Amino acid sequence: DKQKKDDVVKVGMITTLSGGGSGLGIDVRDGFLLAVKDYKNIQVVVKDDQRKPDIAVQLADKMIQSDKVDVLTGIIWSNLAMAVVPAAVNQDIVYLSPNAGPSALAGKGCHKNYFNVAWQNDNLHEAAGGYANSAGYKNTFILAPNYPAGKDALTGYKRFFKGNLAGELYTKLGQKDYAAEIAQIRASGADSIFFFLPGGMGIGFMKQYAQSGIDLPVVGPAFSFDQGILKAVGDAALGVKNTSQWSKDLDNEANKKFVSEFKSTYGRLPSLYASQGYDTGMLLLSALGNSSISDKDGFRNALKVADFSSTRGKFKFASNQHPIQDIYVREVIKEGDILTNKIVSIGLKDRSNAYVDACSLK
Amino acid sequence: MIKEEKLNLIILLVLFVIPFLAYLFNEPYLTTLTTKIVILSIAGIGLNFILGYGGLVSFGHAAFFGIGGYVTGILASHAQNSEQMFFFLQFDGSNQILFIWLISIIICSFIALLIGYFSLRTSGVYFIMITLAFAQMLYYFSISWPAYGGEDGLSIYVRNVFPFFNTMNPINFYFICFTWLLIFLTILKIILNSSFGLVLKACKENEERVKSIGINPFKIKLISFVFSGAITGLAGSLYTDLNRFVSPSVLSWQMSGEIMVLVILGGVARLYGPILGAVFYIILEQTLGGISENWQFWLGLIIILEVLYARAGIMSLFLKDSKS
Amino acid sequence: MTDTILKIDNLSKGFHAVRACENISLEINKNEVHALIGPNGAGKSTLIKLITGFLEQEYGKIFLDNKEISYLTPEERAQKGIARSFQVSSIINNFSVVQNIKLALIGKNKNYLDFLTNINLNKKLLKEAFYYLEEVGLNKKANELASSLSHGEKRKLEICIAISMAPKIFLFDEPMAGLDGESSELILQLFKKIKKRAPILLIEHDMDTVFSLADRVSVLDYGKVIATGTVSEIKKNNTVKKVYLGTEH
Amino acid sequence: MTNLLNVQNLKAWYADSQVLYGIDLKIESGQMVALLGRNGMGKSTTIKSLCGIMEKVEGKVFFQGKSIINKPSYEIAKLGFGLVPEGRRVFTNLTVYENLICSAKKGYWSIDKLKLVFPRLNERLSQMASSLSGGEQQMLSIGRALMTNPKLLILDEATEGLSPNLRNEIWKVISEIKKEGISIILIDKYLHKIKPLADYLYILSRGKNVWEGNSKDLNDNIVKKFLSV
Amino acid sequence: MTISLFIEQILNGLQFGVMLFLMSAGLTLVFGVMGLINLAHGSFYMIGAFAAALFAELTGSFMIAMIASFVAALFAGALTELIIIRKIYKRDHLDQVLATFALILLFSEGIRWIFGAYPLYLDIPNSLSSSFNLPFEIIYSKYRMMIILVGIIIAIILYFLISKTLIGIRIKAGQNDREMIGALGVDVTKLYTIVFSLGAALAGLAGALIGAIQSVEVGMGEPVLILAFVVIVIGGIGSIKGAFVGALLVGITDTMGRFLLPSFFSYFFDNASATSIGSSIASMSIYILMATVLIFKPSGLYGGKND
Ligand SMILES: Nc1ncnc2c1ncn2[C@@H]1O[C@H](COP(=O)(O)OP(=O)(O)OP(=O)(O)O)[C@@H](O)[C@H]1O
Ligand SMILES: Nc1ncnc2c1ncn2[C@@H]1O[C@H](COP(=O)(O)OP(=O)(O)OP(=O)(O)O)[C@@H](O)[C@H]1O
Ligand SMILES: [Mg+2]
Ligand SMILES: [Mg+2]
Repeated sequence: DKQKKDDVVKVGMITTLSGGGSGLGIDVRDGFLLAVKDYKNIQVVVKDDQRKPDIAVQLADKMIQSDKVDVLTGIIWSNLAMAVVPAAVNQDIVYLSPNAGPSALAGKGCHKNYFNVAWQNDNLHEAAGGYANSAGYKNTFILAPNYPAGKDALTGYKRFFKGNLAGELYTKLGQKDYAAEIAQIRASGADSIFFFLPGGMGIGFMKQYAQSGIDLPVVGPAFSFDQGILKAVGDAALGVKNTSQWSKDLDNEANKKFVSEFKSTYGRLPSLYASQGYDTGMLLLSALGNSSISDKDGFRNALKVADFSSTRGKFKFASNQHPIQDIYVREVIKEGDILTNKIVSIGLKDRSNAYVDACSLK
Repeated sequence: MIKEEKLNLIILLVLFVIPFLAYLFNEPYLTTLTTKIVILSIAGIGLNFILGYGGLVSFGHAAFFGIGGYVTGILASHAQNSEQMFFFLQFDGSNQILFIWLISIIICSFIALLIGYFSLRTSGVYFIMITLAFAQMLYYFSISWPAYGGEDGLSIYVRNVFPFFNTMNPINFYFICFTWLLIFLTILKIILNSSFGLVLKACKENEERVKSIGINPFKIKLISFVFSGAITGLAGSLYTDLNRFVSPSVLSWQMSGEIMVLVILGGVARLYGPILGAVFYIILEQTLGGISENWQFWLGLIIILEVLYARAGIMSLFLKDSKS
Repeated sequence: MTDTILKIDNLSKGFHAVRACENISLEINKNEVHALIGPNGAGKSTLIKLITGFLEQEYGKIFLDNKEISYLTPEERAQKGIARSFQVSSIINNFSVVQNIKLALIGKNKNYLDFLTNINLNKKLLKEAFYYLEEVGLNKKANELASSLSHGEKRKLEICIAISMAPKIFLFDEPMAGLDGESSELILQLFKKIKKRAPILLIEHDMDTVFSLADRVSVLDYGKVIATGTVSEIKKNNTVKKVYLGTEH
Repeated sequence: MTNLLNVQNLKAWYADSQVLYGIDLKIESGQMVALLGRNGMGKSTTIKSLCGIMEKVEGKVFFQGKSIINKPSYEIAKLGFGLVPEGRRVFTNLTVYENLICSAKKGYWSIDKLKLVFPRLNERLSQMASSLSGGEQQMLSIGRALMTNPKLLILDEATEGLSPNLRNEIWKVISEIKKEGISIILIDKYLHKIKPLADYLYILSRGKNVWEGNSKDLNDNIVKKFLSV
Repeated sequence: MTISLFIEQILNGLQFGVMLFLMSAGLTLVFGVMGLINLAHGSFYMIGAFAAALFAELTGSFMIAMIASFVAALFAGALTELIIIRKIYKRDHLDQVLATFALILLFSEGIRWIFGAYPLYLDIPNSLSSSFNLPFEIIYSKYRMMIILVGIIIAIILYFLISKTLIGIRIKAGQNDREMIGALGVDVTKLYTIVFSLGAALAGLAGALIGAIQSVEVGMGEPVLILAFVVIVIGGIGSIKGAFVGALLVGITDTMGRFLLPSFFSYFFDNASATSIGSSIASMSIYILMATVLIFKPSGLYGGKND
C-alpha cells in the first residue's frame, strides 16, 4: 500500500531446490515469498540451480535476457554467488543476497548493485571468536573444510580470538567420519573447540563428538545448529553455543509477526535462512515503497537506506552494502520435545565487516 | 523411420536455425541454451570417440573439460588483471580466443597423454575407475588451491576476443561453437573411415587379434585418448567462455557422469548420438524444471523408460536399421 | 646358410606346478609343413603362444630368419612375419568378413596411422581383400557380419586373415577343428598351395590331415618333444602310438 | 520303446534372419540319433532351439509327451537335457571342480566316476577352467553335462580338439552311456565312428532335414551329395 | 605426537576401513560377483538409513530400526530388480550405467518428496554410546566396535557364500555365461533376484548403522558409492578378500593421510598453509592410492582377470 508506482517489478530467484542442501533454498524461497505475498505487482520467477555454478550462471542469463528481471536474489552458496553476481551487477541488475557473503564481493569486488541482506561470510565466525574470549577460552582447537568458505571461517575466528590455537585442521569437503580428528582434539590439550562444518558434515561431527566422551565446550556458527538441522543432530547439540544474527526468540515486533506467519503458512518453525529470505523481501518492499524501479539510482538509494523493520531488530548497511548488525550467541535448548535455540548474549555488537575499507563505495 | 545420414542432416539444420528463430522472437536465452547444447555435444563427441568406437569407458572426462575450462579462465583472468602468470616469464595471459584454444588443446592433449599412458594399462571396469581417480585428484586439487578461487571458481566477466566478431553477442558466440561442432564432426568422420578408425574399432572388440596382425593396440588407444581429451578440452574452453566463469564443478565426477549420460542417451558409437543426447537432456532439464520441484524424479523415470525401450539410444528411435 | 626359418632353442615355460613346455628345441624349414601333435594339454598351444609372444618364456630363445625375437612384443613379432590362427576363433565379430581382411592388410602394410584415407573407397585394398577371400571361398559372404558366420566359416575367415598377412611363417592351431569334410578338403588344398609361400607349423588332432599334409612331425608330451621325424617314422614310433595315436593309425 | 523327443516343423531365427525352415525329428528313448550336415546348415541351431536358448523359435517340440517349446532353458534342462555345446563354453571364471558341481545332480555319474574316464581332469581339479588346454576344456564340458545325469545327452562336436586316443576313449564312453539307456543326440564329423553307433541319422541342409534313415541306408551317394565333395 | 595417538589413529584407520567394507559389501556382491554396474547401490544405502530413522522415531527401538533398514532395502532391491534390473543384465555395461544413474535420481527425489529436504535424526542407542578404555590410554567407542564386528561377520558370511556354496558358484557361472548355466538347468533369474536384493539389503543395513553416527540425508549414498567402487577396484573385482583388504588399505591411507600430512608439511610451511596443503593432498590420497595400485596391478590386488 505504500508503493508509489503501479509498475510491475520482476524478481528472479535462483536458489537450490533439489539435491543436497535444498532445505536452505526452500527456506529462503518460502521466507521471501511470505514477505512479498500480498504485493501483486511483484512477480517472482523461481528456478532451481541444482547447486551447480554453471547452471546458476545460465539461469541468470535466462532471467536477464528472457524474463527481463529487475532484481535477482536467492543464491545460497558462495561459489554460486561468485559465479553469478559479478556478471549480473555489471549488467545493471540489482542483486540482493539472502545468504552468501563471500569476502571478494565485500572488498575490492563490491558493487553499487550488490546488497547483502544476510551477513558477510566472516561475521558469524568472528562472533564466535569474540564469544570465546568472553567465555575465557585460552586454547582452542579449530577446524573447517578445506575450501574457501572454510578458510574464511577460520580466518574470521582468528581475527577476534585472542587465545592460543591448540590445533588447526582443514578437513575434506564432504567428509562424514571424524574419528581421526576427534582423536587429535582429545590429544591436543585444548580447552574448547570451534568448528565450521555445514550440512551433513556438521551432523556427523557433532554426533561423533558427543559419542567420544570428550566434554570440552563447543562453539560454532549457526549453520550447524539451525532449526532445520537441529533435529537431525539430536541431543548431541544440547548446550552448544552458536552464533547467529537472528534467533526465533528475538524480541521485536517484526520477528514475532514473521515467526507466527511462517508457522501458520508453512506448518513448521522458521529457520535462519527463512528469516534472511524474509528480510530480503522486506528490504525490497521498503525500497519499492520509496522509489520506482525505473529510476535505478533512486531505487539503489532506497535500498541503501534499509528502511524496513528487520526480524533482527536494528539493521543498517555499511558503506560496502553489507549489514551492520548485532551477532548473538545462542544456546541449543529443548522446548518440550523440540530442540531449538535461545539467545544467551550478544557476541559482537553492531558488527560491520573487515572489508569495508577495501571497497570503493562510499 | 529414416536413414542415419538424413537424420544427421536434420539435426544440424535444426541447430542451425534455432538462433535465428530465437532472434526473430526475441528470445536470446534460447540461443544461449542451444550454445550449451552444442558445447556439451562437442564434449560428448570427444568422449564417444573412445567410448563408442574404442570401448574405453572413461569416467574421468571432466578432467579434460575442466582443464580446458581452467586454461581459458586462467589465461583470460591474467589478461584482464594484467597480472604476470609466471614470475620468471613476461607473460600476462591472453584474451585472444584463438590463442587460448591453441593452448587449451595443447595442454589437454598433454594431460590426456599422461592420464592415458597410465590408465590404458588397465581395462574394463578398472579403466573406468582409474580415469575417475585422476579426475578426482584434479577436482580436489582445484577446490583447495586458492590461487584461482578454489571452490568459488574464477570469473572472467567478458568473453574472450575473436577477430572481427563480438563474442558477447549470443548469436556470434553460438556460431563459433557451432563451427567447432562441424569441424569435429568432419574430422571424426574422416578418422572413423580411415585405417586408424578401423583399427580402433577392432581394438574395442579384440585386442589379441589386433596384436597378432602386428599392431600395438596400446598405441592406437593412447592416440585416440589424446584426441578425445583434446576435443572435450576444447568444449570445456568454450564452456568457460559461454558462462564467463569456471569452477571446480566442471571437474567433478558428476560432470564426467553427465557427459557420459549424454553419450549413452543419444546412442553409443553413433557420431551424432551425443548431440541428440544433449538436446534431449537439456530440453528435459529445462521443461521438467519448470513443471515440478521434484523434476529430477521425472527425469529419472524418463531415462529409465528410454533405456528399457530404446535399446540403442535415442538415435535408434528414429532409425530404421537400428543396430542391435 | 641353412634352410631354417624358425629356430626354437631350449624353450621352457611352466605354470605353477604344470610344466607346459620343457626345453623344447625345434627347427622349421623353408617350404615345409611341420606338424605338432601330442595329447591334450601337452603344451602345443603354449608353444605357439611363446613363439608369438603372447606368453613370455622362462628361458630359451627363438630365432626368426636367424634373428632373435625372443624378447619382442606380439605385435613386433607379427610385423616380422609371424601369422597365426587361434585355437578358439579370434576374429572381429562386429566387422563384416571383408573388413576383417582389410584390418589384416592394414597391419601388413603398416599404415594404421593413416587418419585420412577412406578405406571404404580404397579399391586396391578391396581387391586385395577379395583375392584372399576367394582363396578360402568366403567371397560370397564378404559383406556379412563375422558374428553371423557358422563355426566352420569362422575358421576359414581366421585362416584367411593369416594368409592375407603374407608372413614368413604360419602358425595354425587346430585350423580344421569343426570343419566339415568338404571344407577340410578345401583347407587342405589351400595349405598345400600356401606352403610354397611360407612354411606352416600346424597343430592338428585330425591324423588324416596331418599325415597327408605334413613333411615332418614333432610329437609333444608333457611339455617335451618326444619324437621328430617324417610321417612314416612317426607312424611307426611306438611311444607316439602309446601316448597319442592309439591303436587305430 | 517309447517316444522321448518329437520335433515337428521347427523354425528358428537369429534376429531377423531365418535359419531353420521346418525340422522334423524323432527320438525314441534309449536311442542314439546323429545330426549330420555341412558347416552352417543348422545343426547347432537345432540343438539350441531344443534347449531353449534361441530367442525366436516356432513349431512343436514334445519331450516325453510334454510340450517344451518356448519354455525357459532351465526348465527344459531340468527335464533331463544334458548339453555339451559347440565351442565348449566352460565357465572360465570357475575352477574345474566348480564347473563340474555347479549344475550336478545325483545319479550314476559322479566326480569319482568321471576320474576314471578323464584322469587328466582329475589332475586339474583346482585349476581355473580358463587356463585349461583346448582339449581339457572339451573334457570338462563333457564331464559337466554328464554330471547332470541327463536322460538325453546332446553332444555338439564333442570330440573336437581331442587327441586321437582320447577321441576313441570318448566313443567308448558314448557307447557305454547308450548301454545304460540314456538317449543321445550327436553331431560329429567322424562318420565312420558314428555309423556303427547311431540308431538313426538325419542330414540337415539349409535349415531342413533332407534325408533320414539308419546307418545301412547311408550310402556313398548320399554322403557325397550332402556331406562331402 | 605421542605413540598412543599414533596407535589410536591406526585403529581409527582400521575401523574406518571396516566401515568402508560394510558399505561395499553389498556392492561386491552385485558388482563383483554378478557383474552388474549398479550406480544406484548408494540409493539402497540411503533407503536403509531413512527407513531406520523412520522406525527409530516410531518405535524408539534401535534394533527394530536396524531390521527395518534391512527389510526396506531388501524390498526396494527386489522391486528394482524385478521391474528394471533384470531387463538389463544382458545389455551392455553402459546401459546399466545409464539406467542405474536414472535410478539414483528417482530414489533421491522420491525420498526427498516423502521425507523433506532436511536431514533426519538417527542416533545410536544409549547402551552403546559409551566407550571402552584400552591400554595406552586409548578410548574406543562401543558402537564403533560393534560396527567392526558386524563388518567382519558380514565379510566372513559373504566369503563363505561366494566361494564355498553352490549358490556362489552358480552366480559366478551365470556371470560368465548366463545362457549356458540356464541350459544346464539352473534358474539364474531367480538367483539373481535374490542376490541383488540381498546386496541391496546389506547396503541398507550399512546405511542405517553408519547413518547413526554420520547423518541421514538425501544424497548420502553417492559419496559412499564412489568410495565403495574405489575399495572394490583396489581389491580386485569379485574378490571378497580383496574388498576387505582394499577397504582396510583405503581406511588407513585416508586416516593417516589426514592425520600425518598436515604435520609433515608443517616442517616446510607455516601452520595454516601446511594444514591446507596437507589436507588437500590428504583428500586426494585414496585416489592416488587407487591409481598407484592399478598402474602396478591393472586388475587390483586380488583380481584374477580383467573385466
Ligand atoms: N595360464 C595357465 N595356468 C595354468 N596352467 C596352464 C595355463 N595355460 C596352460 N596351462 C596348462 O598347460 C598345459 C599345456 O596347455 P596347452 O594349451 O599348451 O595344451 P595343448 O597341447 O595345446 O592341448 P590341446 O591339444 O588340448 O589344445 C595344460 O595342461 C594346461 O592346463
Ligand atoms: N549368432 C548368429 N547370428 C546370426 N546368424 C547365425 C548365428 N549363428 C549361426 N548363424 C547362421 O545360422 C546358420 C546355421 O548355423 P549353425 O551354427 O546352426 O550351423 P551348423 O550346422 O552347426 O554348422 P557348423 O558345422 O559350422 O557348426 C549359418 O548359416 C550361420 O551363418
Ligand atoms: Mg591347444
Ligand atoms: Mg555347429
